[in-house]
Amino acid sequence: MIEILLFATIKAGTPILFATLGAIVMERSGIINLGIEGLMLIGALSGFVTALYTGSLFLAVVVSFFASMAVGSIHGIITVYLRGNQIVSGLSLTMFGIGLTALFGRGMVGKTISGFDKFHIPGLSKIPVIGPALFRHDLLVYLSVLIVVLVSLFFYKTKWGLYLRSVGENPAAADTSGINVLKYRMMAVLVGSGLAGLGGCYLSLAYTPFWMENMSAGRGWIAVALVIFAQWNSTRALAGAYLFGGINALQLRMQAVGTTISPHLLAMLPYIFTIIVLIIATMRLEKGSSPEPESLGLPYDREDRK
Amino acid sequence: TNQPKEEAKPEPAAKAETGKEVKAAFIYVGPVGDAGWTYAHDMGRKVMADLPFVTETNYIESVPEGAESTRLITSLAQKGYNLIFTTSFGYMDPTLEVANKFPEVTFMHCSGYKTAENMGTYFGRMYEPRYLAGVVAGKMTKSNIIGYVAAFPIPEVIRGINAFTLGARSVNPEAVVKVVWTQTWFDPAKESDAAEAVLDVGADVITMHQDTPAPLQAAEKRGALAIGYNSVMSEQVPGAWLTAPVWNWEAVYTKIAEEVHNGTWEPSQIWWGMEEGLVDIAPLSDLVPEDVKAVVNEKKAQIMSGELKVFAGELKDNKGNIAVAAGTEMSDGEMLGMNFFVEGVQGDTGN
Amino acid sequence: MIKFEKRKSTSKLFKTSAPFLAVLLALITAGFILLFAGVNPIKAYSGMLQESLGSAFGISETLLKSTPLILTGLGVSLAFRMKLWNIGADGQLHIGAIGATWVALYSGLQGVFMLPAMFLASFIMGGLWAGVAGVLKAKIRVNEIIVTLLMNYIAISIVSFLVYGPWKDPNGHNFPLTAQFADFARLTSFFNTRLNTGFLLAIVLVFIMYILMEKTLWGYEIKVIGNNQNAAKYAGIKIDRSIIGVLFLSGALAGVAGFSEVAGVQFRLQEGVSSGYGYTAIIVAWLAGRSAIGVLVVSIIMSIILVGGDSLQILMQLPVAFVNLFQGLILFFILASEFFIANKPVLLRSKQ
Amino acid sequence: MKPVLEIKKVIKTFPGVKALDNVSLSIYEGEIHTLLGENGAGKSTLMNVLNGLYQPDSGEIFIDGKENMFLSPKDSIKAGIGMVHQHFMLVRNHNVLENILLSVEGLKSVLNKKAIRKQVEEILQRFDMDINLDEPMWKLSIGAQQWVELIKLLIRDCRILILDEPTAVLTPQESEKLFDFLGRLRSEGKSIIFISHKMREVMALSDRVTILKKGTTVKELTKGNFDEALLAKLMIGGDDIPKWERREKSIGEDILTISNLSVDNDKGLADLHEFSMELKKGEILGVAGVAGNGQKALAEVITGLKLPKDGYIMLGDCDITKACCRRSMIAGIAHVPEDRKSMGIAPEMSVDDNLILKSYKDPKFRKGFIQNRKTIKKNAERLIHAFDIKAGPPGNPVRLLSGGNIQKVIIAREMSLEPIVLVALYPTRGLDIGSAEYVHKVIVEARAKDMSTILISEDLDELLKLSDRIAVMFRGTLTGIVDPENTTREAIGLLMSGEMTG
Ligand SMILES: Nc1ncnc2c1ncn2[C@@H]1O[C@H](COP(=O)(O)OP(=O)(O)OP(=O)(O)O)[C@@H](O)[C@H]1O
Ligand SMILES: Nc1ncnc2c1ncn2[C@@H]1O[C@H](COP(=O)(O)OP(=O)(O)OP(=O)(O)O)[C@@H](O)[C@H]1O
Ligand SMILES: [Mg+2]
Ligand SMILES: [Mg+2]
Repeated sequence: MIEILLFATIKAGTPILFATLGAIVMERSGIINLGIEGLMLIGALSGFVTALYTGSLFLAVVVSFFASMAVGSIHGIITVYLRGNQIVSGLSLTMFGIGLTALFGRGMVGKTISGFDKFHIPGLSKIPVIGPALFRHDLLVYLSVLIVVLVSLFFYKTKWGLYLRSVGENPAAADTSGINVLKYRMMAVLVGSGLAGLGGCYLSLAYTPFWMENMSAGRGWIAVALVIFAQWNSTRALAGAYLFGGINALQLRMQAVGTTISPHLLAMLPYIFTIIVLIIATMRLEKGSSPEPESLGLPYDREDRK
Repeated sequence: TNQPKEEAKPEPAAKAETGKEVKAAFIYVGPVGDAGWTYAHDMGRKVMADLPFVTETNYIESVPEGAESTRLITSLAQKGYNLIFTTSFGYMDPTLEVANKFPEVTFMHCSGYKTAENMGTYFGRMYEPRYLAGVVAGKMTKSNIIGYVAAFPIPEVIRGINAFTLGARSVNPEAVVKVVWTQTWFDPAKESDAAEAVLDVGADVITMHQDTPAPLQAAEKRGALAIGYNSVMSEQVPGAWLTAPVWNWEAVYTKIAEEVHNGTWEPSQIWWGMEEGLVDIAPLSDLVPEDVKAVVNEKKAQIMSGELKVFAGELKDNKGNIAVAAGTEMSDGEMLGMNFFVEGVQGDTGN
Repeated sequence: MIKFEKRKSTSKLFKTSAPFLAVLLALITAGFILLFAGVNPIKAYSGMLQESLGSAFGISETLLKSTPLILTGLGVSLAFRMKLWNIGADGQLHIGAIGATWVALYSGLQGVFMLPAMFLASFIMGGLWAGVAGVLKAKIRVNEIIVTLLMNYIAISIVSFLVYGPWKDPNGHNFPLTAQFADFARLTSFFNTRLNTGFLLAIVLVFIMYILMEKTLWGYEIKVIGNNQNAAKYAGIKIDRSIIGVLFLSGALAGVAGFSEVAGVQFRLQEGVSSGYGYTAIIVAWLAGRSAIGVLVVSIIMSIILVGGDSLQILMQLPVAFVNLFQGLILFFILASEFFIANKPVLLRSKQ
Repeated sequence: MKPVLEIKKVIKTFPGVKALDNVSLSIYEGEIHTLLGENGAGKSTLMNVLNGLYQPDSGEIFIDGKENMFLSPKDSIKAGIGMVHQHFMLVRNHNVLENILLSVEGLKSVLNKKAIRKQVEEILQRFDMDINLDEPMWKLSIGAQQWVELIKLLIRDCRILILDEPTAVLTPQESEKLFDFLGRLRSEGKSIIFISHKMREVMALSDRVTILKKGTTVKELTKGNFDEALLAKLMIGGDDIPKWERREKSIGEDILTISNLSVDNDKGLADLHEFSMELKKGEILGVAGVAGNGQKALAEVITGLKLPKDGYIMLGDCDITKACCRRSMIAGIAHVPEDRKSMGIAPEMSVDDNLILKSYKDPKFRKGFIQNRKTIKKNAERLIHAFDIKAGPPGNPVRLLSGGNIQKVIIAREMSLEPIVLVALYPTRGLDIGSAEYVHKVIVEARAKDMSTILISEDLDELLKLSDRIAVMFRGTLTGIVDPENTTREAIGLLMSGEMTG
């Protein structure tokens, strides 16, 4: 049972993980994006359409990444270059994404593709318990974990990561060091949007191989919350997404084995747990330190003085 | 797959000149692209729109239930639509409220129980084909565990689960139906998770009351069998598809439109079954053996003739109490408010 | 290379007319999208205005819709003043509705005490709900965005639990609705429309909040804390207490929105009490610049757009998806035009 | 000789202000060129233009005679210009090394932290500095942060170095170290633009001085042609330097008694250790000491920002050991904080509102719960006039004021409390002579009315000029109290380094 639960946990956590990683990349550069939900839908639809017409899942993933990026660029232009309010822009992006995908997705309703198959990693998948739980997923799951590692390495081992983090913390400091703040922020929004899109395409390519309006069903919002939960750290994001997915998987399984707890109360569990874990994590923070990028949400205007 | 079925299309009504022109509008609870409930209604609307005396049809999608809908229904009535269908339970009070203000407009509310001079209700006895779907499942399951992925514990859903279970146990007393609530009408990922959860505890047939095919696809992937809902989805899950209880809303819509056109409309509570063609069981797929098909056809005939009543005593609820005494049957009112699980269902009604 | 630089002339007239100019620019640009969709924008806009303001019914519905927006918008604005993000107005609204419903159905109160008691219950319950985030923020610095956001889902589940379970109307055919409220538990409506005293209550609260935020000592303290916590501490302001107080009041206002919805419009509790008002409130609060009067104005404008948006579906036969898209675009253009109003392009030549 | 850098007729306007009005400036190879000017004269603005941060409206910049236009700091860096900004350009949440990495040129794609750590450690050694490179920036003292800024500049190879008031937060000893090094750079042929309000430094360092007033160049003078008086006169122009005189007066009884006070910091180490001291009525008690030796903690416990671990503080008969900020204010203690922008003001709020930050609950300023806007405005008008604050248009957020004027707002507010004891930390840091003298005048005049002052400063000149007694601190303890009339800078210096004497 435990391996089944773990397996379901990872599966349920993966779309949220992609989206959370995307949001982390953006927020690290100082840009909040409440449009993740919209971007996930863009990713879901564009990936699905590509798979449907070309039959290539690889191409579908690539297209969904770039399509979300293209739509995310609206948020980028407005918040980075036009210094518009990030909250309003993000919320607008969600509306825009929901509308756009619903409009263009009409013809896709009822169509289906053959989505990602499970890929058993040779050798590893044979290990008892761990094998079935961890090493028999579809390729996108492995990709998400790879991205967790890459994001971590990028932030702490590369020069661009350092620059990106600086841009989110103190853009003036970065600027005076010769770093192009706006370019870095825009890039972060683009890449982050692409990652959020992958979260969406996981839903339509691996989870349930079809398209449906609004199929992200609020996962974008959970991702926004998990960024804070993860303290802007990609490894913690993995933990958060899996925690969230895991409690959900658990609550459905409790029903399946015949618990008589009200399903409405069970539905609250993931949220309650996330809050509790967040409280514990916050209490463990060093006094005076804050994991939040200092300039998060603030537009950068070179000639403005604070 | 979701094309309106040709044979369901009624004869075009004659002589458009004699009666009233019909301008009909619909209030939908979901988007027409939901692949489920709203999609099925919209198919019905399209058929109705082809009637010669129907000059215009219109719809508003994704209307929240409750207060918001009052405004939209009013707005439609003000704009000259003389036949308004509201297609979800939550629109009951708003529809009534607006109906009282627009006596010259005909209102039809789907699935409720309140009526007025100019407001009737309509719904289908979906429990009849559900029962038959249960028969198929009962015959097909090997593990005797059937998974039922359901949205919310409202009477309509509970009734479906019960009818399904009764059908299954009528041919296989060992069968149990495990219910998992998702608390959502359209969240494909969660619904597929819910299906996985019952598959993990041994279910080999999955059915659902949701507006997406997700639970069925989860079943197919795991080599289990699938029974759908709303409409035929055999192309989406070719390897698992057995059948589905389906809606043919055009049956009601064309009939009402004709009545309004002819001036014969009267407020009534339409609750049609397979007999009237509003609900049906979709053709059984090739995965279903002939002998099972025969049983289903036989039972279908019995239901349509009134010989077989789904909710007739003696029925026990799943806590062992007698819910319907032997020799009696549930009234329509009781069925409409059904609130318990019958014996053989494993789950919580959320009350 | 083109660079934008701040316009130096900032006349009073220009400053006050800028937001309207922004909306105008947005409408012009969005008009092209409408054209692209095959719809005459002039017709679409006049249809929208007709729908929302063209009749007594339209106006009453627009004001009715603005009521929960005003109340939640006020709450969100108050919190924003202290740089606290209350993304949980939706949940607080639900909890307020629960409080009001409990009083209406189960308190046994009668007559004139009923409505004030319902108001108080929604106020306190909404406040306590948000107060949880306040206490967590004040005492252990837990980020309030995530707490308020996640508590939305919990609040919605509680409403479901109640209406499916213990509070289900025994005569309601087991549908997930509570019983309807008695007449004395309903707000009075005007002129045979649905517009009711809830709207007046919202207006009164706008003025109370205006005074509180702009004129009182507490309003001053809130501004200082929002501006610079160190300075607030240095000035001897009790920051923790204010954080809890502000989130309490913020949630209480959203809770009152729940009261006005159940007592003024729905007369019972059911799922979906709010159609996302708490989220729209965030947009409202920002566009209003966090001022109470601004919230009133922006809420009404938002309602005009939302109610008017119906006509896009009804008259222009555009799918609801397009309406979403359109609203998103309008906001994008408002944001963008704000920039072009504040800045002018200049040409720069690099001489390297 | 041709100038390496030439600025011609630069104009820069901000909404409502003409910050630079036809400024021209030439910098030659191997010189230290000082920019002198009142607060708000446009020095930083000019340097920010050179840094590529601000775009001038018009004007030209020549590097080696070639016209050059900086669209961003990147262009300026490319041209060999490096700058230490007046306000720190540091990432608080990053550690020291990461902050330094930011300005390393040609950083490898995959960070080569080790190599750079070595390089930085060498620089640190050269200056005999002890900074932990893995410490997050926010934990560093202001002085240490300034050094990180300097290291960021030094680690990159620049031909023209701009130092905008680098010494404002350095100790005299640290400044000396910096000057030595600047001298060495000069001899290597580098050009240095230096900004400071401290005349002693200007005199000691400058090869040439350019004086800026209200955005225009007033005068350029070469070494030998200027003295302190002349510079001050040119800088202030027609304005008068406020005049004040410290009259002898009899010092009263003890008003503030600090006994055996111990305070721990966040890391659990002692900031103050069994510290005892008395302040007398009407006395100005200077506190000298290298930054980080407990002066800040001392100020914080007295003003209620921090709780002591042990010991007590009495103000007259009133025990204020455990008093919070508000209680200590009510008891009669005013506080001019060290970090004016991050603690002293609410930046977005108006000058009026900032002037009542401490006294907003005073019955004068309210009617019940409602603020009395009339008296608040009157209060502001009175203080703005009395302290000659350039506050800009009414309702102007205080953040738009110059540093000097922000400091005046704070001092005006604190003095308006009519305190018994004023705790002032570095009150003239970054102020021009005019403003600094003004602050001194205010303090001395209040002394005449029996206000006592604890004046914490690193500027020995200031301490010697103002104080009745000077207490010297080292590692959280008192190393001695000296009489300014009978001591030398050297003697104080010894005490500051922990040498115990009488
Ligand atoms: N970012 C800005 N936005 C608007 N105005 C500015 C800005 N920066 C500087 N100014 C203006 O520039 C003028 C000069 O300011 P600057 O900072 O150059 O003075 P300064 O000579 O450096 O003073 P100090 O000696 O106090 O450092 C001021 O009058 C101010 O109006
Ligand atoms: N953004 C601005 N807009 C308008 N006026 C400004 C602005 N910034 C500064 N000023 C004005 O410019 C003058 C000097 O400002 P500035 O900040 O350059 O002085 P400063 O002493 O250098 O300050 P700091 O010590 O903070 O650098 C003041 O009169 C102030 O009112
Ligand atoms: Mg300066
Ligand atoms: Mg300056």
